[in-house]
Amino acid sequence: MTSLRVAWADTLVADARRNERIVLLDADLATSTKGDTFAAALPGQFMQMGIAEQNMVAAAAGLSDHGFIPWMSSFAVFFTHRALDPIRMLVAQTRANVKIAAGYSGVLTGLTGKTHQDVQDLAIMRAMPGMVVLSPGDAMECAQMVRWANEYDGPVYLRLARDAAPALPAAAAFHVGAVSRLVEGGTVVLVSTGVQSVRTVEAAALVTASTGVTPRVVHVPTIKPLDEESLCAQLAGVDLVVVVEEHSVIGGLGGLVSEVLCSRAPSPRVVRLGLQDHWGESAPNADLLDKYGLSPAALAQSIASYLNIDGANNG
Amino acid sequence: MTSLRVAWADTLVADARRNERIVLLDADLATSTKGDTFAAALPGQFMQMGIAEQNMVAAAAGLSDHGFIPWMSSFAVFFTHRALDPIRMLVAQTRANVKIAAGYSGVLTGLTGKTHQDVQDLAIMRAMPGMVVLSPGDAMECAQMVRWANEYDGPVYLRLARDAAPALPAAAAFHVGAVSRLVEGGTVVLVSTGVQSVRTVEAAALVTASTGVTPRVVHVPTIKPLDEESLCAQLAGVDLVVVVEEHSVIGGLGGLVSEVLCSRAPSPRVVRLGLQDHWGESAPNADLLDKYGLSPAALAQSIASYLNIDGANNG
Amino acid sequence: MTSKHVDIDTMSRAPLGGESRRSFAALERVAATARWLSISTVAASQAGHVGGPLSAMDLITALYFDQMRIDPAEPDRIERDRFVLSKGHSSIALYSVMALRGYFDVLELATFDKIDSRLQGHPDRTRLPGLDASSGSLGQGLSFGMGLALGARMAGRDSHTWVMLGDGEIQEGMVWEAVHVAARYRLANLTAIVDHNGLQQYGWEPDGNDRGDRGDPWRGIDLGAVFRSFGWRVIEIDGHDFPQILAAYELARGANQTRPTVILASTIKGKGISYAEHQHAWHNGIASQEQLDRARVDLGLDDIGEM
Amino acid sequence: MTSKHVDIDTMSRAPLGGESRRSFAALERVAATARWLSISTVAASQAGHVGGPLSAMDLITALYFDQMRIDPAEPDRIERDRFVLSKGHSSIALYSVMALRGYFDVLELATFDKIDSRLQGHPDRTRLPGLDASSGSLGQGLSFGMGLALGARMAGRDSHTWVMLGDGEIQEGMVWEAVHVAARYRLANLTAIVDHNGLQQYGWEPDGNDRGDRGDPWRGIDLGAVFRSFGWRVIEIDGHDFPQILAAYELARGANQTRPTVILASTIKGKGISYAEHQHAWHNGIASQEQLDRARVDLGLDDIGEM
Ligand SMILES: Cc1ncc(C[n+]2csc(CCOP(=O)(O)OP(=O)(O)O)c2C)c(N)n1
Ligand SMILES: Cc1ncc(C[n+]2csc(CCOP(=O)(O)OP(=O)(O)O)c2C)c(N)n1
Ligand SMILES: [Mg+2]
Ligand SMILES: [Mg+2]
Repeated sequence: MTSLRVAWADTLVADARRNERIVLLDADLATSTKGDTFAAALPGQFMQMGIAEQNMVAAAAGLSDHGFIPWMSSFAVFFTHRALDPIRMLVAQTRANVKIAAGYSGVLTGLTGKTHQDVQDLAIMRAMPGMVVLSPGDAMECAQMVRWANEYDGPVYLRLARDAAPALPAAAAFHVGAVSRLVEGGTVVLVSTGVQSVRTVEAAALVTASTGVTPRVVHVPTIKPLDEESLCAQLAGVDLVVVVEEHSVIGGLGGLVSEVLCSRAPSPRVVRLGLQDHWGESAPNADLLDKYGLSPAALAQSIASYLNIDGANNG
Repeated sequence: MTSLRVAWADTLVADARRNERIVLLDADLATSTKGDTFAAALPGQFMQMGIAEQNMVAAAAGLSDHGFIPWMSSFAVFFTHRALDPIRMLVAQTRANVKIAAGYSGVLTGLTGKTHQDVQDLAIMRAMPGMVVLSPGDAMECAQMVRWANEYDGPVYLRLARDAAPALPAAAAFHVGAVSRLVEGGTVVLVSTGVQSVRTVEAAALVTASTGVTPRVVHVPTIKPLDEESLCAQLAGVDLVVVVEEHSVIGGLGGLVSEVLCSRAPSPRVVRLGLQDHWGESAPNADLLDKYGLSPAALAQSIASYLNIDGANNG
Repeated sequence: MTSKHVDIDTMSRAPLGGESRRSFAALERVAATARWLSISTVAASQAGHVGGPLSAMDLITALYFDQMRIDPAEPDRIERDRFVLSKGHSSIALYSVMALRGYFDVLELATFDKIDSRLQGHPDRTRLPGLDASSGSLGQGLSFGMGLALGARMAGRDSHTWVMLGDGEIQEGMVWEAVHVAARYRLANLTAIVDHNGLQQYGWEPDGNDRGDRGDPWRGIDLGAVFRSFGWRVIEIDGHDFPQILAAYELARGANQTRPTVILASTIKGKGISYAEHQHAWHNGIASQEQLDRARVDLGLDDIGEM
Repeated sequence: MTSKHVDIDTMSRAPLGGESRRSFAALERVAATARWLSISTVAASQAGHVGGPLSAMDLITALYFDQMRIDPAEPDRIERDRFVLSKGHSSIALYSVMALRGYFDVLELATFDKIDSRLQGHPDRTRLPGLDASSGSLGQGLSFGMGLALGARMAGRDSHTWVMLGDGEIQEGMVWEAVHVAARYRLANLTAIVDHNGLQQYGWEPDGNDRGDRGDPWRGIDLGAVFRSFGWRVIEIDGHDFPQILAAYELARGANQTRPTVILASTIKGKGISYAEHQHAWHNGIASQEQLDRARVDLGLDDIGEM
């Protein structure tokens, strides 16, 4: 049950040992993001940039011009909100070879609250041309993504999470763009991303136990560039799609799935579960997941309710 | 053919003459945004904040705490990218009574290019809880929105455009949330927002002339909070929805319409026309509209092509 | 926390009323109590910051128990002074002082960081009356305070705005935008207080020269000169010495000023608790029972018993 | 533009080759020509900035025709010096100088701001070889340059990075983030050049006191002291005096430095064209034919005929 942040840091250290062009810039959060592992292992490739995220992003772009592969460590929200303008102009618009390790995404940010949670990042980053947006489901997938990003020449946004992340069941090896099926099932499909995918698998089991219906579960590790055919193939033949994300229901995975399905009519109904357009707060993980309907139990309950409605409509 | 920026400035001056709590903060762009009209008319209610957008946003939040109704003048992109973090924490999260006059949105920004254009703002701002996002189609609607925003107690993002804006035909009076039908028509509906709506109406006429099909045209002035029933009522009975926006096809109006339609299956096909996930450039308006397929002629051509495909499917 | 709190609670209801407004001993007692409330509350909720709250405590105590024109019974009065805790991660310091000052019951501190609490991990002004600013994303408070001060002046209100910043926090460029504009508008009713405790979260590696050691983000830089060059009045004090703090606050509010004031307060991160002082690792942390016991002794509060 | 350009063009192909590298007269001639190219190109494309390009022209000319280690024939050489035009709205100044220096044909200036042009309204490094930085959103260039300088040093390259900033632009907080970090990393291979022309776009109203007039965004503030306090070396020059400019550049590149250098260049917005000098309204503008004629005379270029 390695967390994504640990998987990120460990993989980055391993890659950077072999490739000294890989460097890490920190905006004074390395003790949280686990960037301090890197700093301890490879001090010559680590640079403190202070509490100044905009400057850090621009500096990373400059470093990439001299052939370095700069990663940056901070919290997701301080990238996507505080430093969005340099990410846009100096990284995305110039296609700089810069990697964003966006720690503490979602609402499970260790008792910090709405100012530190990021439930808009997928909406923001996927609207940005030229940005690769990755959202790993577990430590193993995260490690593959780090290695992939180090090979890929261009900007990458890697959505990380703070806490221990159970392994995805039966995840396919990571291929950028591709969607993977975690649970086989019938005419209802649950679509999720990031560490929420595992909670969604658990919810599916509860749904099966309580209703007898076995939902299919699909995991979307690449928010952008998404292989739309791969997604559609996984959604073929269903009549209800439930998107589940530790993110706002606006513009993120739910928006992406809606856009893709609508562009190929007729579309099955898409229900979007996640933060219903409100801010989060600071509280223990279990309380937050319950309150926002993202715990397996809460999810199972709302999914079951849609099954009934759907059954009524179709039956 | 008053531009939105002029309509904004003139209406604001008129309101501020009657209400001295209305003030305008400028990030050194008043000569472009037409904020200088306000500065000349009401110098005591105008405050220069210099080239420092983040500070301006936070200062506006502070001013609102003392009962002022601060508007801010800058370009859309410098709000949505440079100052997104204070907009989030100090305006949206606190529900401060602050109004964002987001000038020079879209791609028609007077020969400035990709660094000054904003074709992500709707995606970004509509993902933000508590933000009202308005996108006026012409000067008259813009004026109504300014007056509405001055009465409304809370944050408003007003999407303005630089150049002369022809009047919307037959627009309903502005009601926040409501969608208005500009052109009656059959089984195809064109949905647009902002000054692109008029270009879309012109495109519809060209489509009718060349194909005999009369598309319905619907204008969405309120991106958030959208009255979903109002939108669905306008889209009832169609089998093709073409969303047209001077914005990225990701996450903006196209995303919004897809989300709404998908949540009520079965959804008709939604085609999203706009910037196809690339950056803009600096060039005369006509060239940009043609290149990005947003001029009436270019639009008419692509809409007609979808009619054929759709005709083939349905016929 | 039990009824043993009553004595403190009572004091907070009639804050330093009969006594001289400037009983330094009383202020010290309040600050020590607030330190205890902070470290014990963080330990109980299993998360939160420690070092920054402790370094800022005397400065915040002096504001709420001496200098600021406020009324806990009517926390929204528009003429009140405003306090912006820009370094929002020190929220527990502010909550502890506010509780002692009578804004809410000390027992409510137990809800810190719990679901539906008014005491969020970072200050949320939409939840708790008396909280003048939301913060958490560093670097924004001086700009917000600048707007407050400008608004007060334009509205003709005699309200002073106090903004507390961290010394790591002022690496954020947004702070310098506010420094420039506040001086330009001659906001004499604005005071910035820099909690110069010499540490931030992870900090800068020593590099064998005169710059960039973890021990002080600004070593080698004359911060006073920087602020002065931008047009600010600068007051440098020991941020744990109440006579100096109170004098600086009086001076800062003083009339006939045409400049905003910055108080550069030299402080100790983790102040008052032996094992936390100067410890970069105690930026945040959960004290064990043993450490809590020790803290109570360090703070001279062993007389008030187990809380 | 016609073949009358040939002489200039030829010069740019073998820039100041045979002559002394420091023929001030030759530099002045280049700058005058570039000023003409700028104002006439902007007029032809019916949009663009004028005042800022003209104030920066001598400083940019001296970089490209004297100081910078560059090779227009191999614009991407990794050891080259870098130039970051952080005040990207002055792009036409840079394009004019680059054209004269041989990066591309002067005739290509006619495509400025046209569809599919390599000469974007604001510099786009993905389009034009030799353009080291994209800019347009103000305040980002010093941070990017800081990264370039750090990268050069880490890679062991003897490449100097030059960043030009506007005096309005440095109100952006991000600039001060870079000021802090560049000094901390002792980036002696980084030079900032502030085009201190005293005007920005709309600017600050005079307020009857020593601060905030439209005539100078920094009046009353000792910018040199600010930079010095942050740990920078400060050189103050007349930004239209080639001997001073060249000397400052030599000093800035100089060895044995442990600090980044800022050159505060006192300049005149609209410099060289009588009706534009010091005129806030000529931040941008389209010259009429009459004004163009006058500009040519003002620049002493009436001898080269109609272009
Ligand atoms: C914009 C932003 N970046 C990063 C952080 C994470 N962070 C919280 S506290 C802290 C260190 C602050 O140091 P300092 O300002 O010196 O505070 P103190 O020493 O008083 O705790 C950091 C980096 C944040 N909250 N906001
Ligand atoms: C982030 C950002 N805010 C605002 C602008 C709009 N803008 C372009 S030029 C300018 C004035 C710049 O003044 P200064 O830096 O003094 O440049 P100069 O006088 O050399 O033209 C402004 C506000 C911008 N390009 N970027
Ligand atoms: Mg500190
Ligand atoms: Mg200037």
